[in-house]
Amino acid sequence: MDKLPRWADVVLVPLICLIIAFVICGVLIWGIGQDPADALKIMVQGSLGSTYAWGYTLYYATNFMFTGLAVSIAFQASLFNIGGEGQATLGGLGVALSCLLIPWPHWTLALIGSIAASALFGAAWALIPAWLQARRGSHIVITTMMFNFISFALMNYVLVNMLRPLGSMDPASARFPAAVNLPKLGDILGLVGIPFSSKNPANISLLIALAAAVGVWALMWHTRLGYELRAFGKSEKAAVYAGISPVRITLYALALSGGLSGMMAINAVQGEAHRLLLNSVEGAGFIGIAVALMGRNHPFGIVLASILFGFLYEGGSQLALGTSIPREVITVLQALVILFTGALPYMVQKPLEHLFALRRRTA
Amino acid sequence: YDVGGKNDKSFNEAAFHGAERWAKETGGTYKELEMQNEAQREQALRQLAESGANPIVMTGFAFGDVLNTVAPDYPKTKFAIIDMVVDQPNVKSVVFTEEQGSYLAGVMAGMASKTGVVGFIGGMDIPLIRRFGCGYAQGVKSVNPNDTVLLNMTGTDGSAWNNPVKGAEIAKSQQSQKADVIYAAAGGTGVGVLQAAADMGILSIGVDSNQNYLHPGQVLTSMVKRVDNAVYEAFKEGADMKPGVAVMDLAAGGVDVAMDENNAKLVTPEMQKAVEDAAAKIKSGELKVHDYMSDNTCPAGQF
Amino acid sequence: MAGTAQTMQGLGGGRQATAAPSSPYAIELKGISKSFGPVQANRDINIAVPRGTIHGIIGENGAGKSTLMSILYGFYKADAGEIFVGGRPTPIPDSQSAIRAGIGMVFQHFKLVQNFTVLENVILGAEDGPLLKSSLGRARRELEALSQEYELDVHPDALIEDLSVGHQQRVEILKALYRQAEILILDEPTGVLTPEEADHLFRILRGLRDQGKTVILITHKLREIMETTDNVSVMRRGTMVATVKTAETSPEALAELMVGRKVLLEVEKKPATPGRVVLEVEGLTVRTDGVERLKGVSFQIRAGEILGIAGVAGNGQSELLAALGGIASAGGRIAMNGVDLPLKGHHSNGQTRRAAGISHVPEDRQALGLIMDFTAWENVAFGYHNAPEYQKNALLMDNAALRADTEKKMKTFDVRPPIPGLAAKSFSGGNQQKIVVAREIERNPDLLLVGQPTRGVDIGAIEFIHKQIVALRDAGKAVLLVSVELDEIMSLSDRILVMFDGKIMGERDPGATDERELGMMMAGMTEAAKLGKDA
Amino acid sequence: MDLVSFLQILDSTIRLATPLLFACLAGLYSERSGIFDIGLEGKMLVAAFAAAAAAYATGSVWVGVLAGIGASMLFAAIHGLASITFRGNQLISGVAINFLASGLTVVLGTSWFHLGGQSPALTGGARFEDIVLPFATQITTNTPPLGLLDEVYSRVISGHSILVYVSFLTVPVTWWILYRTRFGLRLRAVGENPAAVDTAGVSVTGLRYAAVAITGLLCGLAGAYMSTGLSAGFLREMTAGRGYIALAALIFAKWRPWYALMACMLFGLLDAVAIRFQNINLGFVVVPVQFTQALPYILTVIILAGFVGKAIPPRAGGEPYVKER
Ligand SMILES: Nc1ncnc2c1ncn2[C@@H]1O[C@H](COP(=O)(O)OP(=O)(O)OP(=O)(O)O)[C@@H](O)[C@H]1O
Ligand SMILES: Nc1ncnc2c1ncn2[C@@H]1O[C@H](COP(=O)(O)OP(=O)(O)OP(=O)(O)O)[C@@H](O)[C@H]1O
Ligand SMILES: [Mg+2]
Ligand SMILES: [Mg+2]
Repeated sequence: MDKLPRWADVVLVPLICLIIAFVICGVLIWGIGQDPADALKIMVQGSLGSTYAWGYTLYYATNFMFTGLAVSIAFQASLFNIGGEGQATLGGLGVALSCLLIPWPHWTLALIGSIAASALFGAAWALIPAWLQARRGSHIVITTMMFNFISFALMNYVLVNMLRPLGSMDPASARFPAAVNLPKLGDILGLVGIPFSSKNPANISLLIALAAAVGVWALMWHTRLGYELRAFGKSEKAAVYAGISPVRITLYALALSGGLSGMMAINAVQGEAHRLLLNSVEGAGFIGIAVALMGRNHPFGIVLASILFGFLYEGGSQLALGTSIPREVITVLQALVILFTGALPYMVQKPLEHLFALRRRTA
Repeated sequence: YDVGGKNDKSFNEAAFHGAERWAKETGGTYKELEMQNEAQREQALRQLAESGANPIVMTGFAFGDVLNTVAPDYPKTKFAIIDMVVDQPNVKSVVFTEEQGSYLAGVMAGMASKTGVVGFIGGMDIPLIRRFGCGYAQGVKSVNPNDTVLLNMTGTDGSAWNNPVKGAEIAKSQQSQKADVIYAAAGGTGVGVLQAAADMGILSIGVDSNQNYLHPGQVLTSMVKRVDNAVYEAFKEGADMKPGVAVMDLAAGGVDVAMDENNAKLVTPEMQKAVEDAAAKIKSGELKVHDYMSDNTCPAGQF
Repeated sequence: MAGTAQTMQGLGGGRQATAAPSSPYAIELKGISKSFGPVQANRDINIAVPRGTIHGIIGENGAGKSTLMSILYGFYKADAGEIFVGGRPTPIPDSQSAIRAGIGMVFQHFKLVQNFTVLENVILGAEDGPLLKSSLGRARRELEALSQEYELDVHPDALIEDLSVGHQQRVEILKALYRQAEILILDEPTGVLTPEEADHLFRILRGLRDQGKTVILITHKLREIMETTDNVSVMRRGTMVATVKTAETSPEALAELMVGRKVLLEVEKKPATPGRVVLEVEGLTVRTDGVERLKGVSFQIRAGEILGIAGVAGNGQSELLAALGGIASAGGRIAMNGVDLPLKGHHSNGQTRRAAGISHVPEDRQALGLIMDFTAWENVAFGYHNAPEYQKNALLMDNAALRADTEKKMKTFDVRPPIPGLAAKSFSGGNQQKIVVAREIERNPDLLLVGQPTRGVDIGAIEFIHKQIVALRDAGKAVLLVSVELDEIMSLSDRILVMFDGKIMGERDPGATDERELGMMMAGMTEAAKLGKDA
Repeated sequence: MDLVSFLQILDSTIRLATPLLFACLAGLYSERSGIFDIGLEGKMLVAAFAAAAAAYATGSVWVGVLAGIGASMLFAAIHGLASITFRGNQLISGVAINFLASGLTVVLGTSWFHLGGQSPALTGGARFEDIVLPFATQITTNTPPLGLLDEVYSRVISGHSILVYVSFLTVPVTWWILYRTRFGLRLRAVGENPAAVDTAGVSVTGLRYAAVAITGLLCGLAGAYMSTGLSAGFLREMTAGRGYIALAALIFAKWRPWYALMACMLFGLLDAVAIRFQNINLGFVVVPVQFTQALPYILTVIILAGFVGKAIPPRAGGEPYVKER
């Protein structure tokens, strides 16, 4: 029962888990008659091999950071918000309305507008389930799930019947004016002399996501609200004893959570697509759950997990583009990574503990 | 290919067949990419362009916006896009007149129906699908203006195209409302519709590819959209492809209703004749099938 | 059980050779060791329990008593050592083996399924066959017989969550008896019982012993040890310090063995000097789930006095504390320092009560008083996290100040181990309680509400906590003490109110009453008590 | 609305409710034992796939069902391993299972059938036929009207696949197991307080594995019904979120079997109604189809908010059972 040294716990265990996941996936690839080594090479090169590739990886990671942080905030208050998908969809609507309706003179202002609009729309969409849970006792898991479905229907209606330019085939909004386009990450890094490709969708939203991670960290561990959120999450009874209102905390937690989910749209809608698409969220809301769990609900863990998932996502795209391996192999790989690093670390921890104990004894 | 995958038994699969045919005939090689998300479209296009592929053919309206930004960056590369008009000097836009093909399908449905009620099941309520449905409804009403056309959609999220169980259930619901011919324009969901129709002993109409073979003798026809031809043509033209808009209408053989041994027994001579008449009229311009997309309304049905 | 004076220390170790099927010992443990990570909870423990006796085990909080018993019951696995049952070496890898060996255990924290009936809990794991019907029928009959035999009157169809803790404990005992346990282990059984319930329990235990069963009793209460046990073992910091015959020792000697120093068993306090009225309560009512639990209670507390509330658990004391602490909404009127406080609505909460100068040591420290997963320093802010001294600026909290403050409080209250970064759940119950008491008393409140301040706490800590409460009173503050321990009420309070069925039965002066009278009042017999006194 | 339409909707309700009911009861066993399972969707999907594949390969639907159950139980075993033996996070494991099923079914399907993750259509003995119950009239388009009881019996109760009847039978069976058997007693106990079960000398691990295995079995039936009963073959993602809806129904039902039946029927009914009544013309305004499609979800929210109190999950749910920390 000797404890592992901290570095082994934090670095070695996840690493071994990752390797196991990759090996199993490799066996699967081999099983369907393809070359796993080749596949790995393509994945790594395609997602980390150049700044261009990194751009894509970071673009996806940005989405996951927002949704992952969103899930984690609610989780800290022991509320399982699985409505990230819907909240991000509504956030997209907010961004689109802000970008289309207001003639922003410059992207900086547009960005502020979008942050406000996306957070507001996302938060509002989360607040209804929150209120229902706090006041009416509806189960948050069901209501947020239902609100996902409702948001898809709403988006379908709004895009087809309201925001779609006449005569357009595509159920999507008009393009945003060029003035609101966010600067690419490559352009920003270029300013400080770091060469980084700008032919990819990575944009300034990444910095906002990182700032949000720091913000969430400070909020959770350095503010009264964060303290109350965590206390409530650990024990509702005790929270009431301390004078923390469950209703208030539930509303705050979900508003923050929904707001963060909504802000994902800054990246996907304003940063990349430059218009509102029918499915601009593309499951990032659900991946956010995995990311939050894998990042152990800690903002910095979430940033790392997001990058890992960005890598898997982009590496997977490359795999599908570059080989005849079906793209779903990546879904399998994601599943294995989630399974081993998220749910089975104990399987690795145990033997490692024995190993370390053995070494200590012989030393 | 568009999101939805290569082997969807209809749209994307047709494109694949076109490319295969070209490859077989000419011995040329081509690269194929499948999209799994939105941000990837641009990436894939650029990658193909940079790899020297020429021409690059893409299927699905969703590429339109991206192509608008990518095409100018590769002026030497020729692009062909199916189902969307992109106004760039090096882009050929191939559009199909689905309303015309659907009209013919509607004519057949109207004639085959004994109850005077026919059904339409679309995947998702988007303009393209309304165009299908609207053309179909016009065709039905041309045979008998009092016929009822039931217009249903499967869903509002991605599962709308992959929900055979729901497709079957809608088909059963339409059957219970007396529909005896059902037209499915719903991707993978349509498989469920055709299956349910066959199980219930009523007729169905397939879409995009010829789906008559799925249930021989029970699929009235399929509204085929010759994406394969479009892709084949584009590859054949190669780098000499002429930019501009190519309308693949009935006259150009872009759309049609499939007649083969699988549905031969279902198609009466009168039906055959009515279809041919209507086709002729459409080709000659005598009959104008209203395109939902032109003004977002449909004279024959309500969405 | 008379015998010559004999210390039985190291007894097990010395008699390994005598292990035979006809052993006079029901249980022998030899060389038991157990660590939880870095904590060595048991270190080379030897103990022998003679058959047909009640054997007490005492020790400070965290001494390792519960761990040792859990090993005996197969709940934990020992790192080293051997167990002999009836002289035979008996490995006990799981509770099933323990049950087979005739061992039953009543845990400090009951292992009952809250939303099951008594009957279901009793048969769980001891069913007759795959279908429940016959098991339930047989169990009902046996339960009735057992209940009769041992006066364990428990309704077989009651839900556990509706039972008082005393009754829940009887269910635990019934569970063991139903499994025909020959050896019964009870871990701190009286911590939550009223004096009557405790007396009742001990009658049962003696009855069991007289039938030849063996009882192992863990408790912090020396009086119980002295009255009930035949032998007693003392543990300190994971080791077995001594095993002695009860008849040949004294509470003072045991306390010294336990703590390693002299302990004051009586509370030393000067007479009270009550001042102005601090809290005024008028017609306070509380309903939960549609039942009126508190039925119009009125009283006053003055500065510089300790008002004790005696009563059997479940007679409205918890609701009284909850209403005063802002946890439950209530009817009636309360005024603090002459100012009315809201009793319902969202202004009635723990924050506004604290702002009004009311601190609250709740009855259930683990469920209310602490966030078990939070560190000690986070818990020290619990309820006071809005206090200005814990803020760095308008936005951020000052965690460093909080840690420093915690370190200071841990030192003054002798919390062990004094590590602010340790999670609350990693402290023993007694030390957890010290953290709560430190937090609440150090606010220097005008009124301190205290519920069961020493439940499950060892004598060293009890002594300390009592001293702190008295010191607060002497500093001119008011204290409302709710306890089911009559000893505690009698020795701490300046005035005693007795509660029964949500009402106050009467007030007594601790100097002019006795346990018998209070006990009668707690049972709702005011008139009887008065008559008895008059006569 | 005429009677026949109404009955038709009920008929549709039963079909739509069946996979939900299987999955919901599946979740009930697992969660009653203290193992949260958001991987119902994945298990259904993999079962649907395996059932279709095996039925296609052998031409026997029963082999298909067995294969579906087998695959689902394998996935359940993974979940059990992660959350019971290795004390992993049950939510993470469930999420992983869903991803795994979603990816694996397509990868294997593509590699086996070359149909883009679709299975070939099943015909004849490879799929379930609807059973016409004794005395029921076979309904065709032009069957003359029958008496009310006949109508209900013939249109609603008769004419489903055998698995529909199995699923409805599972409800009383589950109730009986849960409340009338030793296993049920222990199962309920282990989800509320595993320490109580452990100290009563019963293996917590064994009980939980048994529960998870039953979950696998029932999810297997749910998936098999979808690919061999409701449709004739597998299609990628064909479960279309029904596993999550089943989970919602389980919470709605407060983890009780009869309530689960009602919850699943309600979800099925809402779905059937939404299918039947799209594009409602109210005269002055046409209700958009998207609204009717969202209606089941909106109504669920309203019903939850209005009529169902707080749902308290099994108390030990979601936490691995650890004695020593
Ligand atoms: N489950 C556990 N995990 C880790 N450490 C534990 C656990 N249970 C007990 N310990 C540690 O073992 C030591 C002995 O604990 P134990 O509960 O046996 O004490 P005790 O004598 O019963 O105390 P008390 O009088 O408070 O009941 C303590 O220091 C405690 O920290
Ligand atoms: N989960 C745990 N992790 C680490 N240490 C623990 C844990 N639980 C208990 N301990 C340690 O075990 C010791 C005993 O804990 P326990 O709660 O059994 O105390 P106790 O002996 O019952 O004391 P008390 O009489 O104060 O309740 C404590 O010193 C505590 O530090
Ligand atoms: Mg103890
Ligand atoms: Mg204790």
